[in-house]
Amino acid sequence: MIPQLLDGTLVLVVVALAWRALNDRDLFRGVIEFIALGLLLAMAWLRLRAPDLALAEAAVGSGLTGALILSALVRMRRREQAAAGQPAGVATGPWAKDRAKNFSRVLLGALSVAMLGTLAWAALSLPAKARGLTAEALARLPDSGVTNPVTAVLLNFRAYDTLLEIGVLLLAIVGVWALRRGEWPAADLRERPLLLSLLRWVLPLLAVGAGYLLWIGASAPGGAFQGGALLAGALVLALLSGLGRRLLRRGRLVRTGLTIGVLVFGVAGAVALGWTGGLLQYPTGQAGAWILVIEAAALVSIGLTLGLLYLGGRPGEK
Amino acid sequence: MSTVFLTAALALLLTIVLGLAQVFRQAGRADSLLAAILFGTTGVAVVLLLGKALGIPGAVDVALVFASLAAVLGVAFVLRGWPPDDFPEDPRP
Amino acid sequence: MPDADPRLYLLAGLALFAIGFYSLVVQTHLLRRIMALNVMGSGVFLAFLALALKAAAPMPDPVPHAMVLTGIVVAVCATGLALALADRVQALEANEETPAPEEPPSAETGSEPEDAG
Amino acid sequence: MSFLDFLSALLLVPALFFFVAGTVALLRFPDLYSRLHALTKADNVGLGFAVLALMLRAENGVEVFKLALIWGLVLAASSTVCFLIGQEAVRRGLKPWTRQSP
Repeated sequence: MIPQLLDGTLVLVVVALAWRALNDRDLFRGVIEFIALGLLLAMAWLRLRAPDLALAEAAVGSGLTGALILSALVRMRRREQAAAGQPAGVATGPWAKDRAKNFSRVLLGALSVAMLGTLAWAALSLPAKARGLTAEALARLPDSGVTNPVTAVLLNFRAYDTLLEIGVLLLAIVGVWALRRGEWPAADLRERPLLLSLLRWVLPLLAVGAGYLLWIGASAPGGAFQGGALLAGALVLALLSGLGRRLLRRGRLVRTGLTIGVLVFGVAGAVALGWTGGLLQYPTGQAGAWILVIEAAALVSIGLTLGLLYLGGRPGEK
Repeated sequence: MSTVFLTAALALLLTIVLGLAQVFRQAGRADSLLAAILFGTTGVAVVLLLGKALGIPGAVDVALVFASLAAVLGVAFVLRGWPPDDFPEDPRP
Repeated sequence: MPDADPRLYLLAGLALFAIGFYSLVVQTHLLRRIMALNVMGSGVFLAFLALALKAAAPMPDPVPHAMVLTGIVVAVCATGLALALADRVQALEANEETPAPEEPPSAETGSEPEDAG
Repeated sequence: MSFLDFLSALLLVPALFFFVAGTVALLRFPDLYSRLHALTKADNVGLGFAVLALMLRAENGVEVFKLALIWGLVLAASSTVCFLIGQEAVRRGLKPWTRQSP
């Protein structure tokens, strides 16, 4: 009884929040609801027995994405005000009165509902029990060098996926840097001594936590992505408070850090190809060490990429 | 015993629903963020209780990440995410 | 403790997808559209994980888990890129309407934002 | 149900009470400054009780340590963030609520 109630509440709140987040008249409140949606999704992942994803969602979904969208919102609002020269209305929603728009909205709503119905029919007619790939993954787990099946899939069985993903991260940051110049978040820590005293121990704690998640990822939920997200959180805090300025000035170091994941991963793949004849097929018995090295490099790249995305552009003085 | 933890998690989820009512009704910007931060603290407790009830050992780490990233979000809001045109309302009777 | 009913979460994922799709087309503000894309992605993740739970013999299927993990990180990167693009679009539109208020440096980046996406 | 289980369940009662109190405060208090209390005080105490309850049922010392760390982190982070919000609200000229104000 209690589990069903919990599931029902969770699902209802998630769906209601998604609707409100996207259709709230006040855009800012919509963003807040979007952040809360991430938080509830993390709970849903836990309920679906996916703690690896709950970790990632807790860090990325509600923390970093929320901070990203919030700062973008304020930046856009500032520009709107500067352009219009008047205190802009809160939301620029599509609440137009004219008929044609309403008609197309109704049409689209009907289309969406029809799509939902078709998808639901297709999904519910699937067999109740599936075999999946659990057995195969568990059978090969002893050869993979790690004991956490998700990490084994990510960095051994389907390592090429992950290699490409790290490449996508690099592409994203290159794209952002090509588009804009990032702003210097100018916070004066002398006005906020309390924040400084918090950062003094939270920043090292986040860095240690990133390392811990990387290490434990071999045997338990965790890994390079989750650790990287924590590192990114630390970087965002450092950027916000101005402590990260010194890091950003060292452009070559930052660029090396951004690319090191792809580089190490690619080199490892090439070496493994020459050694064993298979792309990213690690030599027998050494897979654990290979994975750890690749993950450590990926952690640095992921952390830097996600953290610098918050800057919203390439660093550099005027 | 796990039922006890699950019931507690459910009750906390219901308080989150209640807090959402605060966000949904016409509240100030900072107030809705306050509610979100409140969900952060409650969310940590829910994750811990849920993990204990379901027997997921990694849940403590999830809560740890939650707790540390809630700080990031809050600081990001105050320093860079607070809309410049806030405070048209308040205090409300 | 019994596992969750996968069908419930499957339906929720599909509902998120439909809500995201509707809002993506109906809403006009770029930020809302970016959030709508994110919600659609979350719906897909939810459906994927519910399907993974169906294979819960000793544990849920780890392959969808790994894919969704990849997806979450790619989604946040795409969001970052989309936000930068949206910012460029807005800056260009503002420049068109009013003759250069005090639009700082971003105007000198040569190419149009469209061909980077 | 052992004695520890019972004690753990008993500790959850004040935890729930404080969480509910925090939410009610968020709903009912008149202005931003007073609502900040709901965040910094009630919820953190509630989380403290929940953490205590879970500590009694922890499997090993590491888990106890992590739980303590979580509570400390939440305490420090939420109080700092609340102070920052309050400070910024004062800077923006938000007047505290008084009985006289409309």
